[in-house]
Order: sequence, then C-alpha cells, then structure tokens
Amino acid sequence: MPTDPRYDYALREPRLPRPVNRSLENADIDLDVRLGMYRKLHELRQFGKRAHDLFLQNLVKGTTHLSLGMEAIATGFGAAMKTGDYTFATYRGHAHSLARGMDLGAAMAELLGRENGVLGGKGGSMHLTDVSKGMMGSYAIIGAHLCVANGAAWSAQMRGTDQVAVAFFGDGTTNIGAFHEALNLAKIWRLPVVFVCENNLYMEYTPIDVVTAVANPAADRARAYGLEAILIDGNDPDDVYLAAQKALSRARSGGGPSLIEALTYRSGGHSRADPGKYRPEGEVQAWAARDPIPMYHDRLLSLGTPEARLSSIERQVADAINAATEFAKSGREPGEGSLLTDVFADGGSRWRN
Amino acid sequence: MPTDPRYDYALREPRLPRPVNRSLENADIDLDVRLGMYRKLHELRQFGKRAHDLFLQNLVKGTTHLSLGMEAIATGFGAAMKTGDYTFATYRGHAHSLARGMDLGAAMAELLGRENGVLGGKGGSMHLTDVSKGMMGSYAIIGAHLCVANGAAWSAQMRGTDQVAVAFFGDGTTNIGAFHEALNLAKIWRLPVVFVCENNLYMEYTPIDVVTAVANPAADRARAYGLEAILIDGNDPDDVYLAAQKALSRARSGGGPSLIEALTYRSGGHSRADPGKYRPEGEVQAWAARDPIPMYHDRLLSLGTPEARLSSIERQVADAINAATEFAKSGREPGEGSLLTDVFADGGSRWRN
Amino acid sequence: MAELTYREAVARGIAQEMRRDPTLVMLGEDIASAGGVFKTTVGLLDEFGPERVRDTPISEQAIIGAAMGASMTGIPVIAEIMFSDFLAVCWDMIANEIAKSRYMTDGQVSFPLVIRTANGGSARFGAQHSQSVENWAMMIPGLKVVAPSTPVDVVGLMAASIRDPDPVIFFEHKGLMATKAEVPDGEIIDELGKAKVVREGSDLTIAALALMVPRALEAANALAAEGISAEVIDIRSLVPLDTKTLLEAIVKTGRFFTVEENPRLCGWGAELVSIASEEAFWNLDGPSIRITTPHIPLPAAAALEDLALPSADRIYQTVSKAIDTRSGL
Amino acid sequence: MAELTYREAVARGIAQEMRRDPTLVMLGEDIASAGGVFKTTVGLLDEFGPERVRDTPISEQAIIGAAMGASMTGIPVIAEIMFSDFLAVCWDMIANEIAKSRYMTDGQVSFPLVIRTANGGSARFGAQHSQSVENWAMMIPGLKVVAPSTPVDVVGLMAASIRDPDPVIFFEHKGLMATKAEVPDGEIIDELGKAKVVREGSDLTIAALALMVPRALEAANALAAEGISAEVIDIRSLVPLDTKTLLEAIVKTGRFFTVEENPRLCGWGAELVSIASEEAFWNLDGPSIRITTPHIPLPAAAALEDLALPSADRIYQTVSKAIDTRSGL
Ligand SMILES: Cc1ncc(C[n+]2csc(CCOP(=O)(O)OP(=O)(O)O)c2C)c(N)n1
Ligand SMILES: Cc1ncc(C[n+]2csc(CCOP(=O)(O)OP(=O)(O)O)c2C)c(N)n1
Ligand SMILES: [Mg+2]
Ligand SMILES: [Mg+2]
Repeated sequence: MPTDPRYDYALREPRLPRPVNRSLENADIDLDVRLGMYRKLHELRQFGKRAHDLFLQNLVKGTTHLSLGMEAIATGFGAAMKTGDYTFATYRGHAHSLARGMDLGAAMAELLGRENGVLGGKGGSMHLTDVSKGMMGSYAIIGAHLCVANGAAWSAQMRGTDQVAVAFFGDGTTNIGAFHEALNLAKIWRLPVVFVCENNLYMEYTPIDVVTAVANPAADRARAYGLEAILIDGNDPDDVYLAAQKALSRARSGGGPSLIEALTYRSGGHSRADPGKYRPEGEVQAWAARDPIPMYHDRLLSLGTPEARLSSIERQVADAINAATEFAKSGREPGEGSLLTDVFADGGSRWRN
Repeated sequence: MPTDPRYDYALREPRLPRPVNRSLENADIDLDVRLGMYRKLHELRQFGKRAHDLFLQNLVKGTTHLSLGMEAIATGFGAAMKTGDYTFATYRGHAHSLARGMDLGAAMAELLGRENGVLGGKGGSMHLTDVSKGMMGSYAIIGAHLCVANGAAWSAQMRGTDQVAVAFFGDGTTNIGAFHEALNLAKIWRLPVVFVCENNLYMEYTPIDVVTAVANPAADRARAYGLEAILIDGNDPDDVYLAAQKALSRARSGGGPSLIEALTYRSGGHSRADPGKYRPEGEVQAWAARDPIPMYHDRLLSLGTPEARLSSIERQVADAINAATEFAKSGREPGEGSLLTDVFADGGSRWRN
Repeated sequence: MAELTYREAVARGIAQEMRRDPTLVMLGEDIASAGGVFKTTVGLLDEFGPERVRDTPISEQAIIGAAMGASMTGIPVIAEIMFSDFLAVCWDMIANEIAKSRYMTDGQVSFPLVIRTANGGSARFGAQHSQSVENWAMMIPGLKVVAPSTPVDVVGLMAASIRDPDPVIFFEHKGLMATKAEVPDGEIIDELGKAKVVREGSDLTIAALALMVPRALEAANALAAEGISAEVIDIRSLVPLDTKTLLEAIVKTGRFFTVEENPRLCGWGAELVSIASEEAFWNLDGPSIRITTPHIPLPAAAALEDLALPSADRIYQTVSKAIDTRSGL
Repeated sequence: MAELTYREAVARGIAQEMRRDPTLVMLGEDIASAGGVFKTTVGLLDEFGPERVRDTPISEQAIIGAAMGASMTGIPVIAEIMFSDFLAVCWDMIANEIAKSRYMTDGQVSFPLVIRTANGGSARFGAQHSQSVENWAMMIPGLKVVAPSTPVDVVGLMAASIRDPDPVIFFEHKGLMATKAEVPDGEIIDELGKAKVVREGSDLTIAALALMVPRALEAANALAAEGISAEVIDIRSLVPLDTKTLLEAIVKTGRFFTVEENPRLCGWGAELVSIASEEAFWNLDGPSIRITTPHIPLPAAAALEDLALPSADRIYQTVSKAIDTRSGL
C-alpha cells in the first residue's frame, strides 16, 4: 500500500472552505429573492436526497450525479437569470434544471425512466432538458457544452435579444480542450455567455490540484482569454447571486463573456454509490459545517425572518418532493411506441426509403 | 466590396517587426556555432526556394508549406539541441527537418514523391520524418503533435535519459484544444519538453489577432499553465539560440516545460501558390528588411568574419542544394511494391487471415 | 444556363439559400475574406457581410459547438470544416452531441445545420488530408449524409441540405472542384434521399459516390465496348439512402458492384452489399463485389495514390473478370 | 484455477504483463488510487507504483498523445479512455495520428500501445455512455481491434494486445464486467486474429461479439430445442479478422447471421456479410441477415434500452423466421 499523499489522496491535507463572509448579510438583495433562494436550496437538496434514496431502492437505474452541498450555485444563478436565458449544464444537472423551473415530477420521473419523464425516459439522469424553461440540456461528455453555450449566445446576439447563455461545469472540465476553444471564441466574438466553474475540488475521484497546472483552475486562466479573474464563495447563495447579476448584466449590455469560479464541495460521492473514500479525514466534516442551507437559514433569521416562515417553506418543499415522487412512480415504462421516434425532425428514425 | 479593415484584412495597419537587438552581438555564442547557424540559414532558405521552384515546375505535387523568412527559429533550436533530442514539427516542417540533419536529397526526393524520398514517397511534403536524426515527424493536423511531444518527453523521463522533446507550431495552433491539454499535462508531470510557438502573425489567410483573445497568443497564456511568459525575436538566430539553450537546460535538469513565443513572418504565402494578398501594404516589405539572413550576415561581418568565408559557405550550400535536386529528380516513382507495406509492424497491411 | 465549376456551384448554392433566408449564417476557417482554401465561398462575404460570413480561429470544436447552439436556438448555420479528415478533432461534437441530442431530449431540440467539408483523395495531399470519411458519418444515427458528384447536384443538394431541419454532413470532393458543367439559371432545389441512375444498363449494377461516379461511368463505357451493359447509380445521399432505386437496379440486373473511395473495412459499400444480400438474395446471379481503396492510409506520391484509389481501369477489370468467371451472364 | 470476474480479469491481464515488462506503463483518469471507475485496475497502483500507473486530468487528447509519443520512443503504454464514447474527443489522435504514422513514415515508427475502453450498453447510462463503437475503430486502417467476451479471453487477449507491436483498441464490455468464470493459474497468452467457435452447429452460423456472444448462445439453445442447429462464433478480434474460421462455418452451414450491438449502418456485420456475399456466394442457401441495434442513439430507460439492443429472444425469432421462410433447410 502506498502511503504517499501524492498518490493516496485520502492522506492529503484537507482543503478547507472559506469562512462565511458576514458582510454579505448587508448586500442589496430583496428579501423576496432571498426567500425564493431559500426555498430553492431546499428543493434542490430534497430532490437530490430523494433521488439518492430511489437509487438505493433500485428505482433509479444506471447512474445519477447529485449536487448535494453545491446547491447554492444553481440557486444563486437561477434567481439572477431571466426568462429566456439559456442554461447549459453537465450530467450533474438536476439542480440547474430545477433552478430554471423544471417540473419536479417530470424530472423525477425521468430519473426513474418513465414515460411521464421530462424526456420520456429517453435521456435519463444525465440529460435533463426543458427547452420551454430555457434549460437547454445536460451534457454528459466533458467540455462540449461550453462550445454549445457559445452558439446559443451567438444566436441571441444575431437575433438582437438580450438573452444570455450560462454554462455550468466542474473544475475537472477546465483541463479539456473544448474549454480553451470555447473561452477564446466567446471573447473574440464578445458573446453574451457566462461560464461558471463549480470547483468542488475533485474530478471524480482525483483531487483537482493533482492534475492542474494552476491553483484555481478557472480563475487563474481567465487572463489567457482576456477576462477578469473572478473567484466566489460557491456555498453562499448571496455571493453567487451578486456575481451572477454582474456577469449577466455585463453580457446583456454587450460587454461579452465572463468566467466565474465558484468554490464549493459535494457532500456525497461523485455518482451512484461512490463512498468518496479518496477524501482526507476532516474535509467532508469541515465543508458540512459550511453547508449552504443552515448558513442561509441563519442569515435569514439574523435578517429578521421568523423561523416559522422558514419552516413553512421547508414543509411546502417536502410536500412537493413527495408529490413528485408519487407522480414519478405512477408513470408507465416507455415502450415500442417511442423507441424509434425523434431521431429526425420528421419525428421518426427512417434512414432509407 | 467591404472596405472595413476588420474583415478585409489587407486594409489593416501592418504589424511591424522589432528592431534588431544590437546587444546580442555580444552574446556568449561561439563563432563556430554562429557560422554553423549561418550555413543552416542558407541551407533552409535555398531548400525552400528550390522546393518552390519545383512546385511551380509541377514536380512537387499536392502542396508544400515553406518557412521562407522564418528560418532563424529552426536554425537557433537546431544549433542548441543535442543528438537524441526529439523534434516534432508541423506540415511546415522542412526547416526543422533539415535543422536536425535530415539529408537534403532524401528530403527533396520526398517532396517529389520519389522512391528515394525519406519516406519513400508515402508521406510527402507535410510529413517529413527522420527518426535516426531525432526528427520524430511532421504533423499536418493542427494541435496533435504537442500532445505527442509530451509523450516522447515522458518516455525520456521514464528512461532516465536527458533527452528533451521540442514541439514547433504556429500562432494559429494556440487556439485549438490540444494546445491547452498538452501544456497542462506537461506542467503537472514536469516533462522535459519545450513548446515553441512560431508566431508569424497569420493562421493561413487570417491575421492571428482577429481570432485570438490575447495579443501574444502563446506568451500571454503561459501563466495559465504555471509557466513563465517568454517572447523572443524569432528572426534573430542568436536570440533563438539563447532562449533554446535556457529552455533545454531547464528541461534536462528536471525543471519541466517551457513555452516560448518567437515573433517572425513568412515572406511567402501560406502554401503552394498563395500570393498572400490578405497582407497589408508595407508589411511584407517591413519584414523583408528584417530578414534573418542579411541581418546575420551583417552581424558576422561586424564580429570580424571575413566576407569571403561567408560567401564560401553560401556557395557550398548552393552546390549541396543542386546536388540534392539532382538526387531527387533521379529517383523512381514508387510502385505496387510499397503500396501495401508498413501499415503494421510486420511490414504489411493484412487485416485478415 | 451558365457553365459552373463544382467549387463555384458550392458558393452558388449557399448564396441562393442565404438570399432566401436572412437568418442563415456561415462560419469556418478562412471562409470570409479569403473565400475558403478551396475557393468554395468566394463572394459570400461581399454579398452577405461579416455578420453572416465569419472567420473563426482554428477551433473546430468551438466551430461545431457554435453551429449546434445557434441552430438549436433558431439560427440555421452552415459550418465549414476545411478538410474532412479534421472532423476527427470535433467528432465528439458531431457524433455524440449533435447527432444524439434530438433523440435524448425526446424531440425538444432540432439542429438545422449543415457541416460542409472537403472530402477525398486524388490531390496528393497525403494521409491526413485525403481521406474519404463519408462512412464515419453514415455510421452515426441522427446524421444525414450527402456527397454530390456534379455542379448541378452541388447546388440542388446544398439547398436541400440547408432546408432540411436535421444536421447534414455535406461532403464536397476535392478531386471534383475544378470540373465544370452547365447549370440552369434560377433556383435549384433537389431532394435528399434520391439516388440517380446516371447510366441505364441491364447486365449489372454499379453504385458509386462523388469522384467514383465519373470513374464508374468511364468503366461502364469500356464494358459497353465489350457488350456488357452496366447500370451506374450515383448514390448522392447515404442517409437517407435510396434503397428503392438501388434494389430495383439490382433485381433488374442480377449483379451488384460498389465503388468506394473509403478504405475497405466498414465502408458504405458493405452496408449496400449487406442490404442486397438480405433483400435481393434470390435475385442475385453472382457474388456482390466491392471495389475499394485498400485498407491502408492514403500515400502522398502521385504514383502511389493512383494505385490506391479505385480507377476506371480497376473498376473495368474487376467487373469484367467477375462477369466472366461464373455469373452465367 | 480461480474464479474471476471479467473486471478482475482486466487487472490480472495487465498485471501479468507489467510484471513481465518493467517498462510497460499505464495512464488514464482515476485509474490509480481509485482503481478505475469500473474497478478494472484495482491493485495495480499498489503493485507497480505511481510512476507506472498514472492518474491524468480530463484531457483525452493529452492522454492518447502521451501514449503515442511514449510508445514511439521505446516505452509501451496502456491508455485508458473511460467510456468508449469518449474516443470521439481524441479521435484525431487515434484515427489520424496513431493509425497512420507508421505508414506515412515508411515504417520508421511503431506504436506498441493498447487503448482500453469500456464499451457497450445494458447499463442504462443513456446515449453518451453506452455506445458500441468497435466499428469506428475497425474502419480505420492501421488499428487492431479486440473485444473479448469472457474472463479468460480478457486475460489472454490483453496479453496478446500488449505484446503486439501495433496499436490495439481493446474494448471491455460494461455489461460483462460482473460475469464470472474459472481462469487457469499462471501466464495466459492468447492470439489476435483468432475467432472461437463457441458452439458447433450445422444449419446456420451466427457471428457475435462481446455481450452479444452469450445472447447468441442462449438463442442457439432455444433453436436447438426446435431442432435447429446453430454454430456460434465469437469473433473476438475484428482486426485482424479470422475470415478463415468464419468462411468455413458459413460454407459448412449455408446460412449466415450476425449479431451486432452497434447501430445498424456500416457496422462490422455489414463487413462480414459482404465478405460472405463475395467469397461464399455459391455456398449460401439463403439471405444473410444482420441483427443489430436499430439505427438510433441508445435510450436510457431500462425498458427502452432492452428493446433497442439485440436480445436472445430477438436473435431466436429472427433466425427461426428466416430459416422457416425460404431457405429450404
Ligand atoms: C470527455 C470525458 N472524459 C471523461 C468523462 C468521465 N467523467 C465524468 S464526470 C468526470 C469528472 C468531472 O469533474 P468536474 O469537471 O470537476 O465535475 P464534477 O463531477 O466535479 O461536478 C469525469 C472524468 C466524461 N464524462 N467525459
Ligand atoms: C485541426 C486543423 N484545422 C485546420 C487545419 C488547416 N490549416 C492548416 S495550416 C493552418 C494555419 C495554421 O496556422 P499557424 O498555426 O499559425 O501555423 P503557420 O501555418 O502560420 O505556420 C490551418 C488552419 C489543420 N491542418 N488542422
Ligand atoms: Mg469537480
Ligand atoms: Mg501562423
């Protein structure tokens, strides 16, 4: 057994979260927005937990990648984005889908592979998409969707709308070629696109710093694309919201792209039943203590929101998650009827006459 | 007709060369090395001109990419590299091949598609390779060979030799994904590799700054890989030689990779009969005035070398080029005998029994 | 009626459609000011301006990603990948993203886009700039695949590809760029999925594509001189595939030959032969034979490249030998 | 003799060769400390150390490029691409560089490397993590292509692939990872280019690969119950291809079926059928039939994926219907 922390990652020094930035309490954010974010945090958390339970019950097959612990990023952006804006996410896209308003039941049913899923069961957990909500897809091969987000932003630019495309991706994604190509093109064409790196410190089971030439995989590379280095607290919905607002309005006003690195942590494993054993002692715990939900709960209390109001939100969310679960379970398994549909725009898959 | 310099590139302001750095005259470089570089400059220049002539005579088919005007880079590196070091070049690889000692006749015969070519006519102008000289290939699809150079460097590292791999590529290549992946891996594995960007201001017919987010496409990105930004005069063999020495010895001593951007200009078109009409008035002329050959000729004179010595070198090179041309023309066209050989290591191409 | 080269026909087809649809845009390397390295986009920047005809960096993934993202949000796109060999650098974008996303999203997105690319050999460019890779595209469910052989077909199939709501990979053959033909004036719109019988015949059928079509025709003429009547079919569109025209010819003639420029294994010829073998077995009078480039990378030297690619003579020899031996013709 | 899973057999085969050849190295994402996402490299870091078993960034082009550069300079390499779908992100490195460079350089370089990758469906991973892409590799001249179906074959073919001086794309099937079998102790070395007759039969031949082999066998058993005797061939190696074993079986049985997991167009089944059609035409008693995944991206839902992939039942139904109708069996 190697006992060298360079290779046995569990033996490394833990990487600790930033302390809460108390000054954000005074940030200029409406209470309504904040309560909305509080609700969304809960929704994403409860949805993720339920998906995990259903996976363990073997109702979700295949795989599933949760954002437990990372919900503040989707939440903050979801609150700042406008109807018509475009979201492009990864396989870890549940939170981003819900943050844009995807129906909870249709999302859950998709994880279960049911006919009433948002993709009729064809896409599955890694591909949640709801174009009617601006959720333009979850992409399961690293890198591509940054380039696709550029295209949507280019389209908005050509159509003269003020839509912005936002691409979310992980720290590990900063090392693939498509990242580089996307950032360069976005800048030279001044595209209304925001690139959001969710730095949760790991690419699957490998610590990001082991495989990356710079300490902050996105922020330390911003200047290579003529962009400003932006590093934010990805566990603080307010910090995310403010950064999102700024980047979105820069994009809307013709100021071009932004690259934001949001520091965060996933409290669970990478996917499925990954126990996350590669993480050093104390790290999970330290980040759990910086979990966005209790932190934001405290912030709202200290801003004068009554506890009862918060717990009523929590109860409403719990009910909604239960209802979504029932809806999903009630769906039928898809069958022959949809197997061969929608490869092509005529609705079918015929490749011959 | 658009008359906007943003799109009609010939209407742009010309980009001018740096003035000669006179202090390099006093650089600590042996006269023998300098005379060797002078000879090499001429060899590369005369070879390129002859290849062009033969192309116009329709003896070189297909295509050919010359380095006319850019010879100082291959020359400086060729002089600094040691036997055993690895060169990886692009389709514009004639100069780099000859700089490592590829036989002039075998190189010329390859351009003519003859059996006595260095690749038996199978590879052609864009793929010159001579493994016996450390010339590990010319790669015609942008980006890949930076990753391959890493592999050769990794191999040297594992075998415990002091070999260094050097990859030469253009400014346009800095915008492709493989560039990014190669640089990151080289740094994290501390590979003995030197990346040399020959910035000749154009990717084919498009000025590099039109399509690049930063002013210096390589140097301004070095820090994104934890590397030092190095910008040199690619028209000055001495400047190149010194930078090469430094980077090579850093690599040999375990210091890891370097990224060097060498500013230069190709005096001819991108390939074949490209007249280079996209270049603004005055630009070609300004760079012609900074042509490495007369400049280096002057430097050697001012360092006390007699004119006769230089002109004797020039005559020797001219004779060698003529001999190489005769050798090439004397070669037979390859035939059935080699068509199906050397797909696989058993010497054949059988895919079935 | 005007005489046009194949390369001019490309620009003509694009211009026709850009005039019709003001939202249609193009992007690619050196396509704007320079008019493309094969001069297939000459004049488009001048007519349609720099917002609609855009030069890009050497970033094929970014090019195809931009085409994908724009087309799925309401802007139809023509993307150029300079040489078809370079499809490999953006293959994930094409094969995994564009081709699959409509199906994966249960029909939520469409991709009205055309990826144009210079395909094929005969230009002595060597192994990395000469491949025929139409079978790469045919393999991937969700893509349509077109490869015209004449200037008229270039215009009409370009229009059909652009108007098609699905992603089309459009292969322009380098070896045909300089060929010329009369092209009617006015709008030309062809149809995807229609093969063309370019020569009627009764003894055997030869299916060919792009540069192989004129070679197959030349071989058919030589066969005719010996009293062998070959029907020649220009496939034109691999997906959708006109199996009807093919099977009719095979049934009628009883013998089937394919002429492929791609290297042998898993070429489209194998697909066609397997269709014949399953669906016209009882009508076949002898073995179906594929004439292909050998399964090797393409050599650069003219002498070698000419040996590698199927020539009219090789087609003629192969067919006449096969017909001779056993078919009972 | 020990019972091994298919996934354990991967590590066993690699370990056998890493012990033999101290210069052999491995690289890939999450292969070292984590033992691979499919747990196929468990224990290798411990035994061979971090210099020989290396974790990489998500940089598939850099991974394959490193493998190429190292192998051409004296260090044999095993590179893992986590899912075979991701071959698309480094396809240029594989199809244009590694496959062609030996030929282009007139034999100056060799690439003793193996690219291992998890291939195929049945795991409900959806369209971007379930493809069978062995035909992508088979199409490219210069690559060898291997896809074992049992733990013993995994060990032996892994050894053969590593010892082979040419680049081998080694497909490990996700749907077989958990299957178990007795594997003999000691060194096991198999041979590339040898198909295996896994069931003898006299009425017809079924050729299958990887996950389709057990399904073809199951179908053959069902056919046997009806008095139909099917010979089943595990192809194992697509390049080199054991046409001898295949043609012998086809000639003997007179009918030919292929079972492919890849989508229909230009699959290896088409290649095999076209070989049969050209070289065994006079021995065929009826149409050759390809049983394939339809030409669609793979759906994620279990119910849909099961409909898409060829099942034992579909194989059985297709064969028995075909035999019934017209073959005159
Ligand atoms: C091109 C490609 N390579 C590898 C993978 C396998 N893979 C899936 S997720 C993942 C890690 C991604 O890490 P990161 O970008 O940090 O995102 P996170 O999962 O942490 O959100 C990897 C390697 C993939 N999907 N695509
Ligand atoms: C992936 C890829 N895309 C496009 C090309 C076509 N192409 C060949 S050379 C070239 C320009 C390269 O410019 P640069 O890197 O500056 O090198 P230079 O030719 O100036 O030396 C292009 C676009 C290619 N060979 N490979
Ligand atoms: Mg991560
Ligand atoms: Mg350049």
